[in-house]
Amino acid sequence: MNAPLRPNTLAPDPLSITVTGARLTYGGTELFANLALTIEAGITTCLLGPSGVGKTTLLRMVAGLAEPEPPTAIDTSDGAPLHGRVAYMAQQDLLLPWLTVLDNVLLGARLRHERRSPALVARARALLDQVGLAGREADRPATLSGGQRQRVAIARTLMEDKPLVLMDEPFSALDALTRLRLQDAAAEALAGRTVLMITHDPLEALRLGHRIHVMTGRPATIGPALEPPGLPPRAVDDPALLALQAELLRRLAG
Amino acid sequence: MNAPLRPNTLAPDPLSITVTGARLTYGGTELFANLALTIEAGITTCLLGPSGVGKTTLLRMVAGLAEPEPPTAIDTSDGAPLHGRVAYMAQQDLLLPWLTVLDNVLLGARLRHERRSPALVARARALLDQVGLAGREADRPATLSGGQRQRVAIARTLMEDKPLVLMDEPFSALDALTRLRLQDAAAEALAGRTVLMITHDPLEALRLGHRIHVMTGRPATIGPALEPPGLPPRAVDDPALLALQAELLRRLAG
Amino acid sequence: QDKLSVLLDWFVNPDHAPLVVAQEKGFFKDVGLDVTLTAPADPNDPPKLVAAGQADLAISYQPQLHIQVGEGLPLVRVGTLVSTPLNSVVVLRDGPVKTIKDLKGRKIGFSVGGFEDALLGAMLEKHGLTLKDVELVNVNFSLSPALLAGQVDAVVGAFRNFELNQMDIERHPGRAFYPEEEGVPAYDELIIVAHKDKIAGDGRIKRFLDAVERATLYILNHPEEAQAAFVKGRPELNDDLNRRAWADTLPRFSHSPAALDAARYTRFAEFLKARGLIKTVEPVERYAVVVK
Amino acid sequence: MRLLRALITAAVLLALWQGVVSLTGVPRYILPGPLAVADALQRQAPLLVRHGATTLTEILLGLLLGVALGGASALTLASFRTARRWLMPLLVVSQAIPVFALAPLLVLWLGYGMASKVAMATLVIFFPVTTALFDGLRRTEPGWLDLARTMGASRRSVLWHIRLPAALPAFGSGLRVAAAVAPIGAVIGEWVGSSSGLGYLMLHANARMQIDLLFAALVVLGVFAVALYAAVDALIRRALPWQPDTHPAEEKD
Amino acid sequence: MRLLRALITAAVLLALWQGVVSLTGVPRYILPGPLAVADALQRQAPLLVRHGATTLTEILLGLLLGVALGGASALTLASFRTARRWLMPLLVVSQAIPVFALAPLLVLWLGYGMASKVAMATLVIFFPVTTALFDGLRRTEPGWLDLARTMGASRRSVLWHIRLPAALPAFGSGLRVAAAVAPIGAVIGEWVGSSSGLGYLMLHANARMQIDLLFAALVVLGVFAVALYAAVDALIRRALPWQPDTHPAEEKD
Ligand SMILES: Nc1ncnc2c1ncn2[C@@H]1O[C@H](COP(=O)(O)OP(=O)(O)OP(=O)(O)O)[C@@H](O)[C@H]1O
Ligand SMILES: Nc1ncnc2c1ncn2[C@@H]1O[C@H](COP(=O)(O)OP(=O)(O)OP(=O)(O)O)[C@@H](O)[C@H]1O
Ligand SMILES: [Mg+2]
Ligand SMILES: [Mg+2]
Repeated sequence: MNAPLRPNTLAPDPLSITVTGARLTYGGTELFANLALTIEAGITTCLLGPSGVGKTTLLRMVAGLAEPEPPTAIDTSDGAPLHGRVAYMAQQDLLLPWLTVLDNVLLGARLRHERRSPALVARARALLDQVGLAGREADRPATLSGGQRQRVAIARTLMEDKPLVLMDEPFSALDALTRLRLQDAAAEALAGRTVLMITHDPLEALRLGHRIHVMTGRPATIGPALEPPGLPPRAVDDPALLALQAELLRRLAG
Repeated sequence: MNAPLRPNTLAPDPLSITVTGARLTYGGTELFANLALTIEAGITTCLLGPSGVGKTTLLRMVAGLAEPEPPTAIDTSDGAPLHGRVAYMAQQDLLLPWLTVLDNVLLGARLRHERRSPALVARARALLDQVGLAGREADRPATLSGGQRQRVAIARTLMEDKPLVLMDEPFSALDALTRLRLQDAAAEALAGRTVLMITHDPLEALRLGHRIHVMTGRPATIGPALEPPGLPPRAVDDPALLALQAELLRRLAG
Repeated sequence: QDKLSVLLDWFVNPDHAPLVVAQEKGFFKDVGLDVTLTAPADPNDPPKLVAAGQADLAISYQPQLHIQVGEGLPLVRVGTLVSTPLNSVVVLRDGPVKTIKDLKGRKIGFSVGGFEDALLGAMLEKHGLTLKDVELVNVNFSLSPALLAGQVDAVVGAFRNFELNQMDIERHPGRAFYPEEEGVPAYDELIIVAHKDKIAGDGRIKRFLDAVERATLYILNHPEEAQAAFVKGRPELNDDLNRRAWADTLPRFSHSPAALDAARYTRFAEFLKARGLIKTVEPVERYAVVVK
Repeated sequence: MRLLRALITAAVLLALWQGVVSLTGVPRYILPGPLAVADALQRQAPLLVRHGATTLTEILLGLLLGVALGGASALTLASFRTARRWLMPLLVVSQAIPVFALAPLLVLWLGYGMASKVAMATLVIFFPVTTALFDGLRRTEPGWLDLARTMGASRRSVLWHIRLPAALPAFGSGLRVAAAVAPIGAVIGEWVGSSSGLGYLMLHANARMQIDLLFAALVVLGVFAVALYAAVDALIRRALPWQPDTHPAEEKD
Repeated sequence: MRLLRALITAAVLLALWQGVVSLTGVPRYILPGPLAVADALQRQAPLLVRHGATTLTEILLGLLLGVALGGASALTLASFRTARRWLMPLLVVSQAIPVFALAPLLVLWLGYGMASKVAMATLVIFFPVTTALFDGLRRTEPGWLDLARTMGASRRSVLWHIRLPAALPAFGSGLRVAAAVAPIGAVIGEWVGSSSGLGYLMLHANARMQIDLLFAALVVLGVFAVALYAAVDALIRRALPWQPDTHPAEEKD
């Protein structure tokens, strides 16, 4: 049952991304100036920070969707541009209302004019099953609950088979149990891939992140990485995590 | 600074609502049948449940927005209809893009053709300050981050001065610290009022709820109320809460 | 059978009787012609289209021919359908206007034909008035309604065989002032024009005119049968108005459609030049011929 | 129920019409009463049917062509900035040119047959469809565009799979206008020159003061317009089930 | 930059026009070349200015009235289910009635002055504006309506504060169409009966075979249309800053 979440192509050498000297202003306010962040290859980096600090903007900048100002530099380890190598899950679900749930999951293939092969469809169905939406393939997004919509968006992101995965609060609309289940599934599916994930839940960051950064201040800066022991997904009741949670909250208050 | 959150009119006798025999089907599937729930007067009732179980639908039904089927009965303690006595915060922020942040908070007054008195505006500004958005009054929603939008929606809901308050995952897009702060503010502002709040976070329910219900199954049923000791807002590090959290998770697992 | 396309000046009406009767009675077929008659919505279009080679012949008006030739259209008159003016100035019989003089200070409706103001100007001048003494209003093609409804006090451009009958039927009889009696030289109202460069050696035109002549005489000799042929397949033409117009039009058809009175054309050209509508008076043979 | 409503509407209209005629005393050669028109409708039924058939064909062909061309040009405008910059003024100018100026040209190029009428109907329909769709294509939710961009979609693919479906409701709005103005387009085309069709019949009747026949033809034209509009409206609702259609007056409160 | 582009557009148009004239060999009394028209424009400038001023006044008044009436009727349609059911067919029929059938009536009631022309322009503009706004009013995000309902908003208040602002972009789309068709409305009005205006001038020039003057008047009319469209477009963008306007061809990829 877990197999379909694992990409069926051999992943290329994982990619690392370095952001340096990043600068971005909105209407005169410097959101960040001279911000630096390294997204290490093949692991999950979690980003926490107070609401409105600029996490989404940073993610969009890496995805090529927000226009940074000089002297911003975004470098990849292989030197090639990032365009076309990113899977991006936004803070809103962004489901297309006219497509069925299944077609929303297959959107990437449709947009790239890829053949809708039976294997592809089977993988999409398996992903939907994994996120607990088996049987809803033919429904339209308007008939889904908030959490169900978010799960379709997760499936759509996992469907994209890209070296860099950017996720903006992917589990925010899910109940505690579904969330745990999907954290596990995502961790497994994204193992070996370079992931940058924004979350508001310190425990979630501690479960899933190899490295955890906290972003604070205006202009915002990114603190040093916290590297919890052990491999994700870590157990929720690990006492070490609880100690680190207090540390994270302290940094957040920073 | 906290004063403005407290309604400046004398609250009438708090209202309790009893839902009995509730039945609602979507396209042949019974979402719930013969569901019963009492929303006790003057306290906060929290509702948890797996994604897609029907929490939002139930809330909308109470708000008069979803059409239930017979033999559903929604009774109020004073026998008068609920219409016009509900403050409703939906799962999406539903900010109007053409209004400024301040005008969005003042939407209710505008829609009811109430005079935009200086006192009213001052209260709206104070609420915005309370949710951490002082200085953003004149901005449009499009320039806000996800969490900032949600905070405007919270301010708008608190601005409405109604006996029954319905909130659907009001803090889902907020970081841990902002969330704690706003939980406290909301608990204070809503003290003595009848509140039904949907949340996915068991700890949040335990902090804020006088009574906590878990909704599970299809057709969904509502379990017995869990009544944590002490008065909300309870401290996060209360060890009693952690024990109850495990109990809640067990109930959620159904 | 040679094909021949003919553009009418307006929708089929009794003015076109010789053409329609020739068609219905097979006179065109008898001279080896397969004629199509097409009605335009704007009477100004047919000469342009003949000049552009879109049709072989067009029904037009003599005053317009002078203007068109003056503007450089390669047109030439080859035949005459109606050899008197039909145009007239019409007022309500029981209205305040009894003579042209009474038009002073009044509203006059016209349907733009390009020549009505010149015609009216000449008529007014004979009575000591000028165009400045009246207000001209374009009423498009609603001449009699505008007059009957009292929107204007007179109309110019009304056809004596048509609008007068129309008003009579509506029980508001009209009074006509005839231009040729009020200082405007007589002219041919309806003529047949062709492209200047295409008539040489085109035997079809001569045969066409022969058939039209034959039809005209047939109408004079057998008015009843001709009328029946005219409304055959055009039931909408079989009403009181058209029957009356038919009777009033009969005497005005040219009995010799191919014949040309060159002096009459020169006289009229000089009139138009005097009114400023054309710049030069060209020799008649440049724009009106007798087809051999 | 709907039929009943339609009948009542018609009855009220007729009553209003009769009222205007009776009250203002409009002479019948300007506005005949409904009875006279009903009589003409009945007497001239075969004529109306014959000419109506011609016009209906032109309307439908014009609608087809106009919508196709309008859709294509909106897509072109949306695809190429260059096209937008240079073509838009051209389109706008095309709306301001009265037919009669074009008539000889149309006849010159298309002849007196059906082509010139279909061309006119097309021209009339073309602009509302183009603007509506183009406007819709411009108003796409930016989040969807961002998503598509990260998915490596080409501009054409975004246009086709995101912008176009998102613009369909706006397109529908343009279609409704097109359906309502198509009949007048065909009639204007018939004024260019024709030997059949309701436009021809009307000019004809007008020139002969058969105003009752003119109004009978108008009634037929009105029926066409309403029927077309209703059909297009139903079609649009069917085709866009995901589209919120919240009839304001049906709200409860 | 924009001016330059406009100039180049004009130049390209002229070149195209000249091309058509040269290639197809259309005779000049059907389609005169740009040079002849430019000459007429210059020679007849005072005449064109005088008649153009009349027409421009009619256009602007018609636009004002048409937009006001269209907006009001869309709001009425949206407010009352009854209005929607009974009035919509009427509106549709009103679009299918050719002017010339109405002309005598219009003149009878409004006279030959400016009123009848303004009425025609209004009629032409009215429908696109009504449909566009009405369609926009129907497509409101249901969540907003729910919210307003719980806030105890009356139906009228919802219409005014939620539906209407949400429908403004759609209304803008209708306005654009209206701006483009307003000139033809005024010209048609002038054909109904007039003693000045570009429509009058055109009829006159056509009858006198002064086709160069006719086309010069057309050029002026075209300039009016483009200027109006541009002005309305700019106005709409200004008035709706919150409205996503994502020009498809400006995307990077
Ligand atoms: N308009 C609709 N048509 C059909 N089914 C619907 C519709 N709206 C909701 N549903 C279904 O009803 C169920 C309950 O939805 P609801 O939004 O109440 O869930 P929820 O408990 O709030 O979930 P979440 O925590 O994800 O928000 C879901 O399975 C959903 O698919
Ligand atoms: N288009 C815009 N114009 C102006 N300001 C903007 C715009 N978009 C974002 N901002 C501002 O930039 C700041 C950062 O926004 P961003 O969405 O990156 O925050 P975030 O860290 O993701 O917050 P959240 O956790 O609430 O999602 C916010 O203060 C926001 O108001
Ligand atoms: Mg964010
Ligand atoms: Mg929900």
